[in-house]
Amino acid sequence: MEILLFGITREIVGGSTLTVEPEQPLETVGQLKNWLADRYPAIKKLSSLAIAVDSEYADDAHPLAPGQEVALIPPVSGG
Amino acid sequence: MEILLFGITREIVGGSTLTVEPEQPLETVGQLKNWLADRYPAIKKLSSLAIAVDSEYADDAHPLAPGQEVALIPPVSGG
Amino acid sequence: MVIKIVTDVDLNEAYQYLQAPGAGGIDLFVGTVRDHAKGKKVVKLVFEAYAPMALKEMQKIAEAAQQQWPLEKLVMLHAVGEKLVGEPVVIIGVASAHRDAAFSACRFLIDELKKTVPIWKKEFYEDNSVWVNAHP
Amino acid sequence: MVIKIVTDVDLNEAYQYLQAPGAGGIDLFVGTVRDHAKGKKVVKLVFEAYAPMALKEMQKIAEAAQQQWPLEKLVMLHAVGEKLVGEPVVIIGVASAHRDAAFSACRFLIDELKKTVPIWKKEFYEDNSVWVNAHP
Repeated sequence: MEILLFGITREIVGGSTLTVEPEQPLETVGQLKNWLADRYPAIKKLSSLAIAVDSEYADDAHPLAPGQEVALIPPVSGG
Repeated sequence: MEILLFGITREIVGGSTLTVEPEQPLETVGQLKNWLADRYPAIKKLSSLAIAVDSEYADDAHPLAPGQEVALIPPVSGG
Repeated sequence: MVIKIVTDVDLNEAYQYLQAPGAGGIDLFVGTVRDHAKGKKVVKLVFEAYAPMALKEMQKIAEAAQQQWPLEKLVMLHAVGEKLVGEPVVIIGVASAHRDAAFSACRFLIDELKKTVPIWKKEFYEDNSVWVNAHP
Repeated sequence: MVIKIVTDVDLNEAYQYLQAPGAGGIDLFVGTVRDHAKGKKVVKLVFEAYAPMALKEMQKIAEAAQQQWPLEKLVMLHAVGEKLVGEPVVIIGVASAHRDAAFSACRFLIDELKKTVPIWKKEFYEDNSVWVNAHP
Protein backbone atom coordinates (compact mmCIF):
# COMPACT_ATOMS: atom_id res chain seq x y z
CA MET A 1 0.00 0.00 0.00
CA GLU A 2 1.25 3.44 -0.91
CA ILE A 3 0.11 6.45 1.10
CA LEU A 4 0.24 10.15 0.29
CA LEU A 5 2.08 12.49 2.64
CA PHE A 6 1.68 16.25 3.15
CA GLY A 7 3.12 18.99 5.28
CA ILE A 8 4.97 17.86 8.37
CA THR A 9 4.31 14.16 7.74
CA ARG A 10 6.05 14.49 4.38
CA GLU A 11 9.06 15.90 6.21
CA ILE A 12 8.97 13.29 8.99
CA VAL A 13 8.95 10.41 6.52
CA GLY A 14 11.19 12.18 4.02
CA GLY A 15 9.13 11.86 0.85
CA SER A 16 5.74 12.66 -0.58
CA THR A 17 4.65 9.02 -0.63
CA LEU A 18 5.35 6.09 1.68
CA THR A 19 5.13 2.48 0.66
CA VAL A 20 3.66 0.57 3.56
CA GLU A 21 4.69 -3.09 3.58
CA PRO A 22 3.45 -4.58 6.82
CA GLU A 23 4.25 -8.12 8.01
CA GLN A 24 0.56 -8.64 8.62
CA PRO A 25 -2.11 -6.95 6.49
CA LEU A 26 -3.49 -3.67 7.88
CA GLU A 27 -7.23 -4.03 7.78
CA THR A 28 -8.37 -0.72 9.20
CA VAL A 29 -7.38 2.91 9.41
CA GLY A 30 -6.70 2.40 13.12
CA GLN A 31 -4.23 -0.38 12.38
CA LEU A 32 -2.46 1.80 9.83
CA LYS A 33 -2.16 4.60 12.40
CA ASN A 34 -0.61 2.21 14.92
CA TRP A 35 1.79 0.86 12.32
CA LEU A 36 2.90 4.41 11.46
CA ALA A 37 3.24 5.47 15.08
CA ASP A 38 5.49 2.48 15.79
CA ARG A 39 7.83 3.32 12.93
CA TYR A 40 7.79 7.13 13.13
CA PRO A 41 7.84 8.32 16.75
CA ALA A 42 7.67 11.93 15.53
CA ILE A 43 4.13 11.24 14.30
CA LYS A 44 3.04 10.58 17.88
CA LYS A 45 4.10 14.12 18.82
CA LEU A 46 1.68 15.79 16.40
CA SER A 47 -1.41 17.56 17.75
CA SER A 48 -3.51 15.11 15.76
CA LEU A 49 -3.32 12.78 12.78
CA ALA A 50 -6.20 11.92 10.52
CA ILE A 51 -6.33 9.49 7.61
CA ALA A 52 -8.19 10.13 4.40
CA VAL A 53 -9.42 7.23 2.30
CA ASP A 54 -10.36 8.14 -1.27
CA SER A 55 -10.09 11.81 -0.25
CA GLU A 56 -12.59 11.60 2.62
CA TYR A 57 -11.80 11.67 6.33
CA ALA A 58 -11.96 8.08 7.61
CA ASP A 59 -12.35 6.97 11.22
CA ASP A 60 -10.29 4.24 12.90
CA ALA A 61 -12.80 1.52 12.07
CA HIS A 62 -12.78 2.34 8.35
CA PRO A 63 -11.66 -0.74 6.37
CA LEU A 64 -8.62 -0.57 4.11
CA ALA A 65 -8.75 -2.30 0.76
CA PRO A 66 -6.55 -2.48 -2.33
CA GLY A 67 -7.02 0.30 -4.85
CA GLN A 68 -7.93 3.00 -2.33
CA GLU A 69 -6.14 6.33 -2.25
CA VAL A 70 -4.90 6.72 1.31
CA ALA A 71 -3.38 9.94 2.70
CA LEU A 72 -2.06 11.15 6.04
CA ILE A 73 -3.67 14.39 7.18
CA PRO A 74 -1.63 16.15 9.86
CA PRO A 75 -3.25 19.16 11.62
CA VAL A 76 -4.52 21.47 8.89
CA SER A 77 -3.58 25.15 8.81
CA GLY A 78 -5.09 26.67 5.69
CA GLY A 79 -6.57 30.15 5.45
CA MET B 1 -32.42 82.07 7.70
CA GLU B 2 -31.75 79.72 4.80
CA ILE B 3 -31.86 75.99 5.36
CA LEU B 4 -30.53 73.14 3.24
CA LEU B 5 -32.91 70.44 2.02
CA PHE B 6 -32.22 66.88 0.94
CA GLY B 7 -34.11 63.84 -0.26
CA ILE B 8 -37.82 63.88 0.41
CA THR B 9 -37.75 67.25 2.19
CA ARG B 10 -36.28 68.81 -0.94
CA GLU B 11 -39.23 67.41 -2.89
CA ILE B 12 -41.81 68.44 -0.26
CA VAL B 13 -40.59 72.03 -0.25
CA GLY B 14 -39.77 72.06 -3.94
CA GLY B 15 -36.17 73.29 -3.86
CA SER B 16 -32.79 72.50 -2.39
CA THR B 17 -32.87 75.47 -0.02
CA LEU B 18 -35.67 77.15 1.88
CA THR B 19 -35.60 80.71 3.11
CA VAL B 20 -37.26 80.79 6.50
CA GLU B 21 -38.76 84.20 7.33
CA PRO B 22 -40.72 83.79 10.55
CA GLU B 23 -42.90 86.53 12.05
CA GLN B 24 -41.15 85.94 15.37
CA PRO B 25 -37.49 84.86 15.56
CA LEU B 26 -36.92 81.08 15.83
CA GLU B 27 -34.56 80.65 18.76
CA THR B 28 -34.16 76.89 18.86
CA VAL B 29 -34.14 73.83 16.63
CA GLY B 30 -37.44 72.78 18.22
CA GLN B 31 -39.05 76.07 17.22
CA LEU B 32 -37.78 75.67 13.66
CA LYS B 33 -39.26 72.16 13.51
CA ASN B 34 -42.65 73.48 14.66
CA TRP B 35 -42.53 76.29 12.14
CA LEU B 36 -41.80 73.80 9.34
CA ALA B 37 -44.48 71.37 10.45
CA ASP B 38 -47.09 74.13 10.42
CA ARG B 39 -46.26 75.16 6.89
CA TYR B 40 -45.52 71.74 5.36
CA PRO B 41 -47.98 69.14 6.62
CA ALA B 42 -46.16 66.47 4.57
CA ILE B 43 -43.19 66.87 6.90
CA LYS B 44 -45.31 65.63 9.79
CA LYS B 45 -45.89 62.37 7.94
CA LEU B 46 -42.19 61.47 7.79
CA SER B 47 -40.86 58.68 10.01
CA SER B 48 -38.59 61.24 11.64
CA LEU B 49 -37.01 64.61 11.01
CA ALA B 50 -33.68 65.75 12.40
CA ILE B 51 -31.99 69.10 12.09
CA ALA B 52 -28.28 69.56 11.60
CA VAL B 53 -26.59 72.75 12.72
CA ASP B 54 -23.15 73.29 11.26
CA SER B 55 -23.24 69.72 9.98
CA GLU B 56 -23.86 68.10 13.36
CA TYR B 57 -27.11 66.59 14.59
CA ALA B 58 -28.76 69.14 16.92
CA ASP B 59 -31.46 68.43 19.51
CA ASP B 60 -34.61 70.50 19.98
CA ALA B 61 -33.01 72.72 22.63
CA HIS B 62 -30.09 73.63 20.40
CA PRO B 63 -30.00 77.44 19.91
CA LEU B 64 -30.17 78.93 16.43
CA ALA B 65 -27.96 81.88 15.60
CA PRO B 66 -27.07 83.85 12.47
CA GLY B 67 -24.28 82.44 10.34
CA GLN B 68 -25.00 78.78 11.13
CA GLU B 69 -25.45 76.20 8.39
CA VAL B 70 -28.81 74.59 9.07
CA ALA B 71 -30.07 71.51 7.24
CA LEU B 72 -33.14 69.26 7.39
CA ILE B 73 -32.26 65.59 7.76
CA PRO B 74 -35.17 63.31 6.82
CA PRO B 75 -34.79 59.58 7.61
CA VAL B 76 -31.44 58.47 6.18
CA SER B 77 -31.18 55.48 3.84
CA GLY B 78 -27.55 55.21 2.76
CA GLY B 79 -25.71 51.95 2.23
CA MET C 1 -8.23 55.73 7.38
CA VAL C 2 -9.81 56.65 4.04
CA ILE C 3 -13.36 58.03 3.90
CA LYS C 4 -14.87 59.28 0.66
CA ILE C 5 -18.09 60.16 -1.08
CA VAL C 6 -17.61 59.57 -4.79
CA THR C 7 -19.44 59.09 -8.07
CA ASP C 8 -18.26 55.50 -8.41
CA VAL C 9 -16.94 53.25 -5.66
CA ASP C 10 -14.14 50.92 -6.70
CA LEU C 11 -13.21 47.63 -5.04
CA ASN C 12 -9.57 47.78 -6.15
CA GLU C 13 -9.18 51.26 -4.76
CA ALA C 14 -10.61 50.08 -1.43
CA TYR C 15 -8.33 47.02 -1.35
CA GLN C 16 -5.34 49.25 -2.08
CA TYR C 17 -6.03 51.32 1.02
CA LEU C 18 -6.20 48.17 3.15
CA GLN C 19 -2.65 47.00 2.53
CA ALA C 20 -0.67 46.69 5.77
CA PRO C 21 2.13 44.27 6.66
CA GLY C 22 0.56 43.71 10.07
CA ALA C 23 -2.80 42.71 8.61
CA GLY C 24 -3.76 39.05 8.37
CA GLY C 25 -7.48 39.46 7.81
CA ILE C 26 -9.32 41.88 5.54
CA ASP C 27 -13.08 42.04 5.46
CA LEU C 28 -14.77 43.95 2.65
CA PHE C 29 -18.46 44.64 2.46
CA VAL C 30 -19.89 45.76 -0.87
CA GLY C 31 -23.47 46.99 -1.00
CA THR C 32 -24.91 46.66 -4.50
CA VAL C 33 -28.18 47.59 -6.20
CA ARG C 34 -30.61 44.68 -5.91
CA ASP C 35 -33.23 44.07 -8.59
CA HIS C 36 -36.07 43.89 -6.11
CA ALA C 37 -37.27 45.56 -2.90
CA LYS C 38 -40.44 44.99 -0.91
CA GLY C 39 -41.74 42.70 -3.64
CA LYS C 40 -41.28 45.23 -6.43
CA LYS C 41 -38.89 45.24 -9.34
CA VAL C 42 -36.18 47.90 -8.91
CA VAL C 43 -34.98 49.70 -12.02
CA LYS C 44 -32.37 51.98 -10.47
CA LEU C 45 -31.42 53.87 -7.33
CA VAL C 46 -30.45 57.48 -6.92
CA PHE C 47 -28.28 58.51 -3.97
CA GLU C 48 -28.04 62.00 -2.57
CA ALA C 49 -25.71 63.05 0.27
CA TYR C 50 -25.23 66.04 2.51
CA ALA C 51 -21.56 65.49 1.83
CA PRO C 52 -19.73 67.59 4.48
CA MET C 53 -21.91 66.18 7.24
CA ALA C 54 -21.88 62.65 5.82
CA LEU C 55 -18.08 62.64 5.85
CA LYS C 56 -18.06 63.88 9.45
CA GLU C 57 -20.52 61.19 10.53
CA MET C 58 -18.53 58.49 8.74
CA GLN C 59 -15.41 59.77 10.49
CA LYS C 60 -17.13 59.43 13.87
CA ILE C 61 -18.21 55.88 13.11
CA ALA C 62 -14.70 55.01 11.94
CA GLU C 63 -13.18 56.40 15.13
CA ALA C 64 -15.66 54.44 17.23
CA ALA C 65 -14.62 51.25 15.42
CA GLN C 66 -10.96 52.00 15.95
CA GLN C 67 -11.56 52.43 19.65
CA GLN C 68 -13.39 49.14 19.88
CA TRP C 69 -11.12 46.91 17.76
CA PRO C 70 -7.40 46.86 16.93
CA LEU C 71 -7.54 47.88 13.27
CA GLU C 72 -4.62 48.32 10.88
CA LYS C 73 -6.58 50.05 8.12
CA LEU C 74 -10.12 51.18 7.47
CA VAL C 75 -11.89 52.43 4.36
CA MET C 76 -15.43 53.70 3.76
CA LEU C 77 -16.51 54.67 0.25
CA HIS C 78 -20.06 55.71 -0.62
CA ALA C 79 -21.40 56.55 -4.06
CA VAL C 80 -23.83 59.30 -4.99
CA GLY C 81 -25.90 59.72 -8.14
CA GLU C 82 -27.70 57.15 -10.25
CA LYS C 83 -26.87 53.47 -9.79
CA LEU C 84 -28.20 50.57 -11.83
CA VAL C 85 -28.91 46.99 -10.76
CA GLY C 86 -25.67 45.20 -9.86
CA GLU C 87 -23.62 48.35 -9.41
CA PRO C 88 -21.79 48.85 -6.10
CA VAL C 89 -22.95 51.77 -3.98
CA VAL C 90 -20.98 51.39 -0.78
CA ILE C 91 -17.72 49.66 0.12
CA ILE C 92 -16.57 49.19 3.69
CA GLY C 93 -13.19 47.59 4.32
CA VAL C 94 -11.21 46.78 7.43
CA ALA C 95 -7.78 45.21 7.85
CA SER C 96 -6.71 43.76 11.16
CA ALA C 97 -4.16 41.30 12.48
CA HIS C 98 -6.95 38.79 13.12
CA ARG C 99 -10.20 38.07 11.32
CA ASP C 100 -12.42 38.42 14.38
CA ALA C 101 -11.79 42.16 14.58
CA ALA C 102 -12.05 42.58 10.81
CA PHE C 103 -15.49 40.93 10.59
CA SER C 104 -16.87 42.65 13.70
CA ALA C 105 -15.65 46.12 12.75
CA CYS C 106 -16.84 45.82 9.15
CA ARG C 107 -20.30 44.79 10.29
CA PHE C 108 -20.40 47.61 12.84
CA LEU C 109 -19.36 50.19 10.24
CA ILE C 110 -22.05 49.33 7.68
CA ASP C 111 -24.75 49.00 10.36
CA GLU C 112 -23.90 52.41 11.83
CA LEU C 113 -23.53 54.04 8.44
CA LYS C 114 -27.10 53.07 7.64
CA LYS C 115 -28.33 54.58 10.90
CA THR C 116 -26.71 57.99 11.08
CA VAL C 117 -24.95 59.10 7.88
CA PRO C 118 -26.99 61.72 5.96
CA ILE C 119 -27.28 59.92 2.65
CA TRP C 120 -30.63 59.27 1.00
CA LYS C 121 -31.68 56.61 -1.45
CA LYS C 122 -34.56 56.90 -3.88
CA GLU C 123 -35.75 53.59 -5.28
CA PHE C 124 -37.17 53.66 -8.81
CA TYR C 125 -39.61 50.89 -9.68
CA GLU C 126 -41.27 50.37 -13.04
CA ASP C 127 -44.26 52.54 -12.16
CA ASN C 128 -43.16 54.91 -9.39
CA SER C 129 -40.34 55.88 -7.03
CA VAL C 130 -39.90 56.18 -3.27
CA TRP C 131 -37.42 57.75 -0.86
CA VAL C 132 -36.45 54.73 1.23
CA ASN C 133 -37.32 54.90 4.97
CA ALA C 134 -39.03 58.29 4.59
CA HIS C 135 -42.41 57.12 5.82
CA PRO C 136 -43.41 54.72 8.58
CA MET D 1 -20.57 28.37 -6.67
CA VAL D 2 -16.87 28.69 -7.56
CA ILE D 3 -14.24 26.77 -5.57
CA LYS D 4 -10.60 26.76 -6.62
CA ILE D 5 -7.09 26.04 -5.47
CA VAL D 6 -4.74 28.27 -7.43
CA THR D 7 -1.26 29.74 -7.50
CA ASP D 8 -2.52 33.27 -6.99
CA VAL D 9 -5.87 34.32 -5.62
CA ASP D 10 -7.36 37.41 -7.22
CA LEU D 11 -9.90 39.77 -5.67
CA ASN D 12 -11.32 40.91 -9.00
CA GLU D 13 -11.84 37.34 -10.10
CA ALA D 14 -13.70 36.63 -6.85
CA TYR D 15 -15.84 39.76 -7.19
CA GLN D 16 -16.69 38.78 -10.75
CA TYR D 17 -18.13 35.46 -9.58
CA LEU D 18 -20.30 37.27 -7.02
CA GLN D 19 -22.32 39.33 -9.49
CA ALA D 20 -26.04 38.63 -9.20
CA PRO D 21 -28.98 40.95 -9.81
CA GLY D 22 -30.68 39.65 -6.67
CA ALA D 23 -27.69 40.41 -4.45
CA GLY D 24 -27.71 43.51 -2.28
CA GLY D 25 -24.86 42.59 0.05
CA ILE D 26 -21.50 41.06 -0.76
CA ASP D 27 -19.03 40.14 1.95
CA LEU D 28 -15.47 39.32 0.97
CA PHE D 29 -12.84 37.99 3.34
CA VAL D 30 -9.22 38.15 2.24
CA GLY D 31 -6.61 36.36 4.34
CA THR D 32 -3.17 37.85 3.79
CA VAL D 33 0.36 37.07 4.97
CA ARG D 34 1.02 38.95 8.21
CA ASP D 35 4.53 40.11 9.06
CA HIS D 36 4.41 38.54 12.52
CA ALA D 37 3.14 35.44 14.28
CA LYS D 38 3.51 34.39 17.90
CA GLY D 39 5.88 37.30 18.53
CA LYS D 40 8.22 36.39 15.67
CA LYS D 41 8.89 38.18 12.42
CA VAL D 42 7.46 36.25 9.46
CA VAL D 43 9.43 36.29 6.20
CA LYS D 44 7.12 34.19 4.05
CA LEU D 45 4.58 31.37 4.10
CA VAL D 46 4.44 28.24 2.00
CA PHE D 47 1.09 26.55 1.42
CA GLU D 48 0.62 22.94 0.43
CA ALA D 49 -2.71 21.29 -0.35
CA TYR D 50 -4.05 17.81 -0.89
CA ALA D 51 -5.96 19.38 -3.74
CA PRO D 52 -8.64 16.81 -4.69
CA MET D 53 -9.64 16.35 -1.06
CA ALA D 54 -9.35 20.06 -0.25
CA LEU D 55 -11.76 20.89 -3.08
CA LYS D 56 -14.19 18.23 -1.83
CA GLU D 57 -14.05 19.58 1.72
CA MET D 58 -14.52 23.16 0.52
CA GLN D 59 -17.52 21.98 -1.48
CA LYS D 60 -19.04 20.40 1.65
CA ILE D 61 -18.58 23.62 3.62
CA ALA D 62 -20.08 25.66 0.79
CA GLU D 63 -23.11 23.36 0.65
CA ALA D 64 -23.55 23.62 4.41
CA ALA D 65 -23.52 27.43 4.11
CA GLN D 66 -26.06 27.34 1.29
CA GLN D 67 -28.38 25.22 3.41
CA GLN D 68 -28.09 27.62 6.33
CA TRP D 69 -28.41 30.97 4.54
CA PRO D 70 -30.14 32.18 1.36
CA LEU D 71 -27.09 32.85 -0.81
CA GLU D 72 -27.05 34.14 -4.38
CA LYS D 73 -23.38 33.38 -5.05
CA LEU D 74 -20.43 31.91 -3.22
CA VAL D 75 -16.72 31.80 -3.99
CA MET D 76 -13.78 30.18 -2.20
CA LEU D 77 -10.27 30.61 -3.59
CA HIS D 78 -7.16 29.30 -1.81
CA ALA D 79 -3.57 29.79 -2.90
CA VAL D 80 -0.75 27.26 -2.76
CA GLY D 81 3.00 27.81 -2.98
CA GLU D 82 5.15 30.59 -1.58
CA LYS D 83 3.48 33.79 -0.37
CA LEU D 84 5.22 36.92 0.84
CA VAL D 85 4.09 39.43 3.48
CA GLY D 86 1.00 41.31 2.29
CA GLU D 87 0.05 38.80 -0.39
CA PRO D 88 -3.47 37.31 -0.31
CA VAL D 89 -3.69 33.58 0.36
CA VAL D 90 -7.40 32.95 0.66
CA ILE D 91 -10.49 34.78 -0.56
CA ILE D 92 -13.98 33.89 0.57
CA GLY D 93 -16.91 35.76 -0.94
CA VAL D 94 -20.64 35.56 -0.51
CA ALA D 95 -23.45 37.48 -2.20
CA SER D 96 -26.92 37.54 -0.70
CA ALA D 97 -30.05 39.66 -0.89
CA HIS D 98 -29.31 40.97 2.61
CA ARG D 99 -26.09 41.68 4.46
CA ASP D 100 -26.89 39.57 7.50
CA ALA D 101 -26.64 36.35 5.52
CA ALA D 102 -23.56 37.56 3.64
CA PHE D 103 -21.61 38.36 6.81
CA SER D 104 -22.69 35.22 8.66
CA ALA D 105 -21.99 32.86 5.78
CA CYS D 106 -18.62 34.43 4.97
CA ARG D 107 -17.53 34.08 8.59
CA PHE D 108 -18.77 30.48 8.72
CA LEU D 109 -16.91 29.58 5.51
CA ILE D 110 -13.51 30.86 6.61
CA ASP D 111 -13.87 29.39 10.11
CA GLU D 112 -14.79 25.95 8.75
CA LEU D 113 -12.12 26.09 6.06
CA LYS D 114 -9.50 26.51 8.75
CA LYS D 115 -10.83 23.50 10.66
CA THR D 116 -11.25 20.80 8.04
CA VAL D 117 -9.72 21.60 4.64
CA PRO D 118 -6.45 19.70 4.04
CA ILE D 119 -4.18 22.66 3.38
CA TRP D 120 -0.98 23.21 5.34
CA LYS D 121 0.94 26.38 6.04
CA LYS D 122 4.63 26.55 6.85
CA GLU D 123 5.71 29.78 8.48
CA PHE D 124 9.25 30.95 7.72
CA TYR D 125 10.82 33.22 10.32
CA GLU D 126 14.25 34.79 10.09
CA ASP D 127 15.95 31.85 11.81
CA ASN D 128 13.69 28.83 11.35
CA SER D 129 10.38 27.54 10.02
CA VAL D 130 7.37 25.75 11.46
CA TRP D 131 4.34 23.87 10.13
CA VAL D 132 1.53 25.80 11.77
CA ASN D 133 -0.67 23.83 14.22
CA ALA D 134 1.41 20.66 13.81
CA HIS D 135 2.37 20.42 17.47
CA PRO D 136 0.41 21.09 20.66
